[in-house]
Amino acid sequence: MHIMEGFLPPVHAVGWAAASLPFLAWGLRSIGRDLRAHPERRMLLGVAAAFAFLLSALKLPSVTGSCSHPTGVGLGAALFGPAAMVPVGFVVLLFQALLMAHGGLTTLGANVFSMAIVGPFVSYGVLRAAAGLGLSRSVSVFLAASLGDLATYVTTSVQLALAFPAAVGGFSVSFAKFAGIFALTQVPIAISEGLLTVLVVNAMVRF
Amino acid sequence: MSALLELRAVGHTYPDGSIGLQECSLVLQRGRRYALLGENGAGKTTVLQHLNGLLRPGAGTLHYDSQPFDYSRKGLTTLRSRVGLVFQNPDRQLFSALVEEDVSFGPLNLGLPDDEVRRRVATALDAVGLRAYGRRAAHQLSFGQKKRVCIAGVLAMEPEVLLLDEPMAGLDAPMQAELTALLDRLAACGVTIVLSTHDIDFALRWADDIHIMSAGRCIASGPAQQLAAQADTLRVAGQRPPAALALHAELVALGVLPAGQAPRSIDALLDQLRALKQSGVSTV
Amino acid sequence: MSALLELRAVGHTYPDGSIGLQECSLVLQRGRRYALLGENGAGKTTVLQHLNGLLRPGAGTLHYDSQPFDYSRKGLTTLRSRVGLVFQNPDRQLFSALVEEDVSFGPLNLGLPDDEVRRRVATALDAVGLRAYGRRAAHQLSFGQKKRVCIAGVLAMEPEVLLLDEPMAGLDAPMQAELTALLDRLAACGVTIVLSTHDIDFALRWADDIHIMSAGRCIASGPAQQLAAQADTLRVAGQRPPAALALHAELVALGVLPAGQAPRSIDALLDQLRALKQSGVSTV
Amino acid sequence: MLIETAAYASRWRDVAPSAKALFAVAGIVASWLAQSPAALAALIAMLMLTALLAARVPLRSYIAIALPPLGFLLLSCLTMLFGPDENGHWHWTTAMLPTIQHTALRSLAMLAALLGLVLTTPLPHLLALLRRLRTPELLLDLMVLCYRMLFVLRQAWDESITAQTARLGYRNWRQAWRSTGLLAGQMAVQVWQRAAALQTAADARVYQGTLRFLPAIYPQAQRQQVIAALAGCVMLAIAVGDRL
Repeated sequence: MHIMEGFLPPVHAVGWAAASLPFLAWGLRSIGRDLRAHPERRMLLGVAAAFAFLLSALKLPSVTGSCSHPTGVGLGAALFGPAAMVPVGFVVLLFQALLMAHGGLTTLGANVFSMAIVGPFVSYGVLRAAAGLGLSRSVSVFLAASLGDLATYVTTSVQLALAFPAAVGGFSVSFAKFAGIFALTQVPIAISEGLLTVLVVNAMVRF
Repeated sequence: MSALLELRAVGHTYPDGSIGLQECSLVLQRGRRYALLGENGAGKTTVLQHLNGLLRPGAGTLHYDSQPFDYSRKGLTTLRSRVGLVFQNPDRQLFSALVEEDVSFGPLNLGLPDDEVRRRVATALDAVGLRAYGRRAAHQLSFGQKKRVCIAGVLAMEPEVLLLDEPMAGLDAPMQAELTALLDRLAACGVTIVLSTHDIDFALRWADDIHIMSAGRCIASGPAQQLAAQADTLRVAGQRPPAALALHAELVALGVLPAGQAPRSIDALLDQLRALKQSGVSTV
Repeated sequence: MSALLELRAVGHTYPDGSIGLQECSLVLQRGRRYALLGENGAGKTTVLQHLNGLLRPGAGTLHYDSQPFDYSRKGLTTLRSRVGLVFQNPDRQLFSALVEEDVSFGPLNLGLPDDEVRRRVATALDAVGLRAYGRRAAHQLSFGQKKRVCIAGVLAMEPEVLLLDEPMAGLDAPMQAELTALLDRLAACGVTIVLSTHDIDFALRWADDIHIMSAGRCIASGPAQQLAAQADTLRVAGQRPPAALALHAELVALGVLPAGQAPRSIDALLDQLRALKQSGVSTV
Repeated sequence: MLIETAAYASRWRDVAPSAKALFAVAGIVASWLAQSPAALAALIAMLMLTALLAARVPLRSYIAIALPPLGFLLLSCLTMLFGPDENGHWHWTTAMLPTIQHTALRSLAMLAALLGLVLTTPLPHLLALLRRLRTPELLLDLMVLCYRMLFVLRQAWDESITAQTARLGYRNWRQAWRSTGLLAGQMAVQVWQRAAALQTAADARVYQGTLRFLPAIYPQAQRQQVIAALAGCVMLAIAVGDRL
């Protein structure tokens, strides 16, 4: 779920942008180092970004009416590491704002934070933890993708609740409201995302 | 004889506003070999996708077994299982890791029992001469082999009609000969075959009937040899006359060959000339 | 005359273990038109990638301007700027959004000043007839137009040698005629052109010299008309004799045409026959 | 992608992107500064009418593109209109109405500013602008590749879906999932192959490690920037006047 253009008050928009910026810089530096050793990675990440955008614009069977969702970010984190996914996610989110009016320029910082930073890191962490626990590949991939997706939507709810605390009850009530409403669409999407990622990974390892 | 498939004044406009078909009418009879001849962009692929129910006419109707087709879920399943379509680019239609998995995709979607699927996959791979390749990775095959796997994937659904979009594109001469032999075997088994091509020499050599497409219309239909001789119609469709006919006409005019049925290919013409040489009736 | 580019007993094995070239030797002279003829998988693309320095011989050497090529960074830049390569599939070589941006990629990599780059982009787009399309996005073009953008991208580097991998694949007759005309114009300007093809009729019609590839070797080289007449060599490479030559031979044997230089295409043969008819020297 | 099509068809397509961006940024800043509903409404009107009347963006595409964000806006505002009172009973409440009204109008104004820019400027032109604004090279390269491959991959995706449909791959829910998974897996593998092919093609053209492209020239840029700046000043004046 992307926060639309102009929805966040200026202080929040600027604040989230400032919070995302160091991660973006770190991601770029990390890729830059990697590129010196593997120059061909530049093309790879560019094509991967296009693929992630394509998947995010996809309407999955059974989830009709849902707009964009971060499909592929969890998968990308597993393949390229979470650091590389910050710039890739940034490009995907910028393109979603410019090509589909999903999200926006002023809310790009907030959306990058939830979708290109929290999401991939949670996915990556879950994957590592699952490997430590010795879970099967399908189970760990499913958990990584769907929990990464859920973490993204929880972060978005936090961002909205911080910007618009309820008149009575403040942040916690507002968070409960946003999280509750968006759960209607985001929980099925998280499950679909998990299932699809399992199918994709299973298909990929066979090639 | 009643038509198996028929387009009646079909029009189709793509979502981007470009016109795919305009008042396009054509008839396919059971058991014949058809070539859809036309330049790139003439609407050949659009016709094939209508015949298989992938596209729906914006105007006009598709008739199937002499009934207007109803585009219900069930109707589409029946149509697509009986009218198989092989696309031009193998890389866009092979999605499974192993050859036999890919071939089993269609039959599995038909909901057939496993034994039957296994039997059909084996038969289809036999038909295209790739029985030994079932456990190979699809992406390691050569271009020609991939093309044959795509055909096997459709044959495994045991269609009555086989539609092929530019089947010869990208194949070298030996691979083309192989594929032609395969199509001949299928036609001999009674499968109705429709292929699209922009090569008039091939269309004349191979097809019983030709439908000529130009700018989204079917501008002429008829027996291959009859149509291929109509230079004016061909010119409208951007086609030159077939080499075999042009040469035959010149040789008849020169008195080298007797007037009569023109050969359907350069090879047939060569055979005529060789026969002439051996019969000793030299013109010298 | 000294060779511009030469492969001497080049062998190349791909990382996956498949053999690309084996003891492959061939010579390219300045200003000629070459066809690399062979079946799919015969090694044509591998040869082209060696001539441009994209692949490095595992055995043997590449000679450039009669010197063994040194594969230094500087050497590679010079070689690739003077020997341009156009790949078969446009979607795998166009990476920028706008046509003119893509065409400017090569000249900018050469470190030329902006004005010079702008001039070259305009000239290259003119040459391929796409001047008006500079500000279009690549995905808005047709397949044939994308192909021409790829050629413009290489022409903008003003190479002496233009290598084209299967340039005619996927083009219909009018687009092939257009592309042939473009290649003729370039050849007339002194550009050495090497193209790969599996179509012997096209090779005979278009090329000055043919190199025949089979199983990673160059099994024969020579003037097109001479080579195309060697049925045995052709058979080894999986090629049938060109239709024009086969027909000419039969007609000479029948005494219809005088012995002598064979025509290079069916069209040329038709012209000979028509001239014969008009000269009144009918054989009847 | 409706925005993409509209941008290429726009009559302002070849106006300097810097001028259009200047106008949009002024609109965004003004919307942030403005306080009263009247000022925000004036900004919305100005931004929308510029796109619809001056740049002649078709109303139908404008609405179609604005609908998904408007859905988000509606849902979020309804969420804020619902809440507990002091006794912990949940019901509709007008406590946040002023915030909601302001937020909704501000969002609409900024959305109008964004749409005005993207519906008249093809993305490649914006990328060229970002290049001039010294965006890190690596990010630009990713954007350029992403844009081009987006269309290549989408075409491949659509063709594959059609091929799967022809073999009954989307007959029911179960098969649709299986087909989508197979296709996404196959396409994911293609990401590596396509990247390798692009690398080879770039190397053939003396690739030096970064994707360099010639900047476009906009002969009228200066005049257009002045006009955009003036129009931007009007919007800023409305906003600042509103605060005073």
